[in-house]
Amino acid sequence: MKKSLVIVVVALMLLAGMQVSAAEPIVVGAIVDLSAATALWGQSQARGIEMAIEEYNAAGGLLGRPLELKVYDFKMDVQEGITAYQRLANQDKASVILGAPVSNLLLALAPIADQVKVPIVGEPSDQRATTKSPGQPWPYIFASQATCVDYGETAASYAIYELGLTQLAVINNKGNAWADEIAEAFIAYAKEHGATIVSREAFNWGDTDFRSQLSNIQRAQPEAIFVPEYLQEASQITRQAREMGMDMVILGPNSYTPPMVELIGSAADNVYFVNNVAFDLPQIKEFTARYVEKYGIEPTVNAYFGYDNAVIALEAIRRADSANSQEIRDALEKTENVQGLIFNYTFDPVTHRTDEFIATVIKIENGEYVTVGQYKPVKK
Amino acid sequence: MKEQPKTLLQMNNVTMRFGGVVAVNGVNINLSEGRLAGIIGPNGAGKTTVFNLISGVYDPVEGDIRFRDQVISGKSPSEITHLGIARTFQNIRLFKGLNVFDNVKMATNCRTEYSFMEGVLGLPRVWRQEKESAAEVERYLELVGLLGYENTWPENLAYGLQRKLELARALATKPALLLLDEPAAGLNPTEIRELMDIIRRIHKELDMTILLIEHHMDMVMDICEELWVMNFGKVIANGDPEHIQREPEVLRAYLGS
Amino acid sequence: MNSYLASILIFTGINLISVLGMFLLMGLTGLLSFGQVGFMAIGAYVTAISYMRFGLPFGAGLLLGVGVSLLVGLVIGTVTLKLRNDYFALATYGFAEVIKNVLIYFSGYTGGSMGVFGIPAIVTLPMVIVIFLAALVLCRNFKVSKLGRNSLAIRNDELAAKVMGINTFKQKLLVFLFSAVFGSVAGSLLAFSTYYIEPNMFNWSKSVELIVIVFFGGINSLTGVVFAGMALTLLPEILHFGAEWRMVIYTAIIIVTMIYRPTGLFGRWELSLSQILGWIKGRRKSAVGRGGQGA
Amino acid sequence: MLVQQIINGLSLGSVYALMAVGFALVFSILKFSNFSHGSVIMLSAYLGLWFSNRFDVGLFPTLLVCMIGGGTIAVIIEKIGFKPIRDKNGPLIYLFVSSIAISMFLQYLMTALLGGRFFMYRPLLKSSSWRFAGITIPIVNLAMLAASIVALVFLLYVLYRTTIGIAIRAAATDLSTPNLLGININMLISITFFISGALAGIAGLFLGMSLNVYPQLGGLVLKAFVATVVGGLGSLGGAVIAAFLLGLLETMITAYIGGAVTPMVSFTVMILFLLFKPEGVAGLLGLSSGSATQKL
Repeated sequence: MKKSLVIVVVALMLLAGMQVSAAEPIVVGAIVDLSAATALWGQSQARGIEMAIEEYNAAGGLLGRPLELKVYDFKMDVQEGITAYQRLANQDKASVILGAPVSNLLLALAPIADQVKVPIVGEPSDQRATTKSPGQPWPYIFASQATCVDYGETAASYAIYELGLTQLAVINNKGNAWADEIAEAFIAYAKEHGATIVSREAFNWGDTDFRSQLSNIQRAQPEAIFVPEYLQEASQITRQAREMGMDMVILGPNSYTPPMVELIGSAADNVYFVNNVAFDLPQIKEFTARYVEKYGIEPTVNAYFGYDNAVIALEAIRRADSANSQEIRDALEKTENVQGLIFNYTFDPVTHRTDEFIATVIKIENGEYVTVGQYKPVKK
Repeated sequence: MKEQPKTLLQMNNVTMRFGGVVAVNGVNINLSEGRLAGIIGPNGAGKTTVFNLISGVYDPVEGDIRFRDQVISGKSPSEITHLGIARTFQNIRLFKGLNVFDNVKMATNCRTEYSFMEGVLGLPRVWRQEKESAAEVERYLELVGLLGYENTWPENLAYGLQRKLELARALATKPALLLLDEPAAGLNPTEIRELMDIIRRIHKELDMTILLIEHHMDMVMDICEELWVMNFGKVIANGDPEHIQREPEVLRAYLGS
Repeated sequence: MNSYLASILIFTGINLISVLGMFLLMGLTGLLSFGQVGFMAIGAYVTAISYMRFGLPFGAGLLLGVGVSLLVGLVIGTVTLKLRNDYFALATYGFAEVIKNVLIYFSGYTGGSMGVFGIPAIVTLPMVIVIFLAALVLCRNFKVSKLGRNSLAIRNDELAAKVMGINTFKQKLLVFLFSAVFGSVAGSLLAFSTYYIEPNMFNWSKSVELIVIVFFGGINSLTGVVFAGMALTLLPEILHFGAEWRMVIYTAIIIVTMIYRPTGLFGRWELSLSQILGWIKGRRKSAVGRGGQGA
Repeated sequence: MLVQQIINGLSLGSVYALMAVGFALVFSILKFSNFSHGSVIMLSAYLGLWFSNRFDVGLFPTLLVCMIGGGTIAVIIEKIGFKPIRDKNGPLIYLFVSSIAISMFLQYLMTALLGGRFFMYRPLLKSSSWRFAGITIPIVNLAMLAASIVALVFLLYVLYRTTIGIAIRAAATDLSTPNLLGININMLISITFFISGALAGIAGLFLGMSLNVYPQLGGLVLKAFVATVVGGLGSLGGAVIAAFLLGLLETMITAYIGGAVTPMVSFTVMILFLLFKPEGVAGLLGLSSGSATQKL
């Protein structure tokens, strides 16, 4: 007992000594959900970030300094997210902050970041998180992902122009901003492009049974149902629809990524969804394999986002040649041709997002994810 | 005894039923002001129900109850308390979250005049009235012999003291009519004698009309000026104690013959 | 001041204001309510919308929010407080859900699920502290006056309270409205310190957090509730080292405390001004408030 | 269409009912809303998932394991989370708060342990629904309907025809009565929690089979709370019927008015109902034992 205690103490002292001797690390912060309903995404994202940081550290860090990652859980609570951001900026002196797989936190953080002046790289699909007013971005917020509008329009365009489906139904949680924004974009695009929304159904947070809405949809006889929903709801809607004999095409956003098929099996067949990335890309396959080996579990798409956000931020540090938040921010704005897993990122300085969204449409067939190809919505 | 005493409480043909059970059946009671009176009768005779009817816990199915010529049946318990009727409970119902002092003080609340807003703002009137109440509480505690127990929690009091506390609490509403539901239940002979003295003092010093339910016959016969005897929900006799003791109906009810 | 510390203190203060109202309603009066978060939502939305859309100053918007909360509270209270207490609990839960639903549904005014965005930073730490202290004084006055005694009497034995002359319905309604004011004010402050509000911020789990704080501190002790509010808002910050185990440790601490102190951490103990003065003067007064240390 | 919606309503009601029986049982005896019931459902779902996968067994062995497991978990929760409070004579409401804290704890625990992952049962039933004449009947929900009715009948039998049941009912009016009858009150409460937990186990298995298995699965217990309160006076029959009515109400609002307003309309209907029928569903159907409106 005593011996092991001595060993531990010595080891701790050695560690402490090493830290002092090494150069002061550059602190990278991350805010994710590790304990609430989206913990699955948050954890995946945190690990993706961790893998990026480890890669850079293995290559000697940046500016001759090691990188230190600080991950804070915010349990989907905006108040906690704000204190986490403040803590990272003020207490931990983070140079740049990554994260939040959901938009609402970044909507709250945008004006705060304006004062605190530590940039955030996340993937809010709500455009308001990066755009203060048309033509004016929030200076400290950057997004690696496309907007809800992009997702909605791409799905609608694909249904109309590629699948030739014009009788469409939409079901989503009216309380889920992300889902509702995608749904509205889908509907607007579909109407503009000559399709008909034959049924528009809504449900609420916490609902698990969608048969009543699905019965209404069934009666309207759509050719496809659009389900822009989180994993749990999307899986239930799809499964219950199939149970009711609704074999039509189901369209969705990237929540149909794994583990969807694992959960609902053959019910997921005949689903087309809009994703950011093709799973059969070599870099994705390689990364996924490393992830599985390291953590013993399949990643969700959030791991790729996390990794890419980290790469974008770290490359900005490299370009800025400084750990100063202000200079990193300026460098982030000039992000150009930064190769991540998903994209080759170039930020538009006006929107603080990728300048172009190229979606990958994936079809689920016999329980397999089949990449149909890259797709850009038809614009009128 | 005064000449032509005024009627304080009047129950006219009051009936109360629970489901199919008639608990009180056409009861008539006329209680004069200034009396110290009692209701006696075997268990289940409907005595406590009469109290519950007077204090507004139940509304009678038939008949009416008047207090100072005003109909009170149908009014809520708190309204009736405001009109000047207070009571104690057979199974002691003290407020466990309040200490002895506050148990009595809360009963003065119904007479304090400050409003909710004044209360939360803590305006001077609040403190003045709180002070007055506190002084009153001391008096009542002194009267029942609970001085020195102010900061005790009621559940930590001996049983006899809890009974006294209930009494003090009822007094603190400053009633004209005090209803005591078995005040001597569970007390030992010494405590009963003490209680009788207290009740007499209240009757005389505070000039209160008192109606009590009691099983201790010695006590009832000793202190009550007038009695009603109930059996099976009905009043079977009424009169002064000497008269009641001779009433054959009463003897039958008690001997169960 | 460090803006991290400031934001923690602001949120602690806002939570405490809301919790104080719940303490009066659930602690002293014994009415189980899941509705506080609904009044927070009303306060937040009314203040934010009246500021953003109609240019009403923050203070006026806050008062308007209080007005709307009182109106809504009056309807719910009048309808349900005469019924059994568990109907009141159900009604308040329903009320909070309905408010959320209304905010989502009438999106033309509220922004629906997208919420209200870009609310300016008007709330400052001194403002929160002043309002909190004012709320604390009101609560203390409530507790030591007849209002507090009435509430405790109702909680213990509603019928006996009635017989002692308390209009229990009126008292319950007033306390409910009073606590709604606290919730509404807290909501207004919240909106202007998170800069963004959405309906889902005001959900059931938020109510539950507030309920736990009230009972953690003790249903009889204002001091306990204030302490619990501070401790339980700060604890998650301290526990960040636990990463994904953070909330597990947090809830475990709550459960263990409740098992060991089933009347709340502070029982009936209250800190009084004279005691504080006593300590300052260095007198060795025994630290026992009126009533002593509760079991 | 109407027929299908009625079936939808009953199938949703069966989910609520199965949760409500166990919830109402504890509510009727200990007089508090036991929100940890949801956690027992959630943990049982994980237990059944693990068991059916690990040992590759069918529905009935899994059901048995879920019932025993759920019952055991509920008893453990009672011993750890409620008994100490009862022993120290803590206010009743602390049991309720403790149950909330426990359910939060278990939800966070499972999230931390499994990283918020979602799981699915392998198919324990040959098919998941019956379809004929354009009507779909989900089989798992049918099983839930059967289970809640069987559970209700069984409980009513136990409560009204057995010694232990009479003791439990006596405890429901006054917790000290069974002591007078020479029955150990702690034993009685343990039995009550075991039965309630076993019902949660059934609910856990069926919910896990029809939804997915995830840490927030127990959140549905709020509907059981609603059904139990609307049911009235802790009446088991009232709670079950209220659960079905709630399911039908929500379904009909969603079908004919729109899912976006379901919470608004359903809560308004419920409050109006309670205003006019203050005894709840139990009073409506004469299920209550007729306790007086004023108690002394």
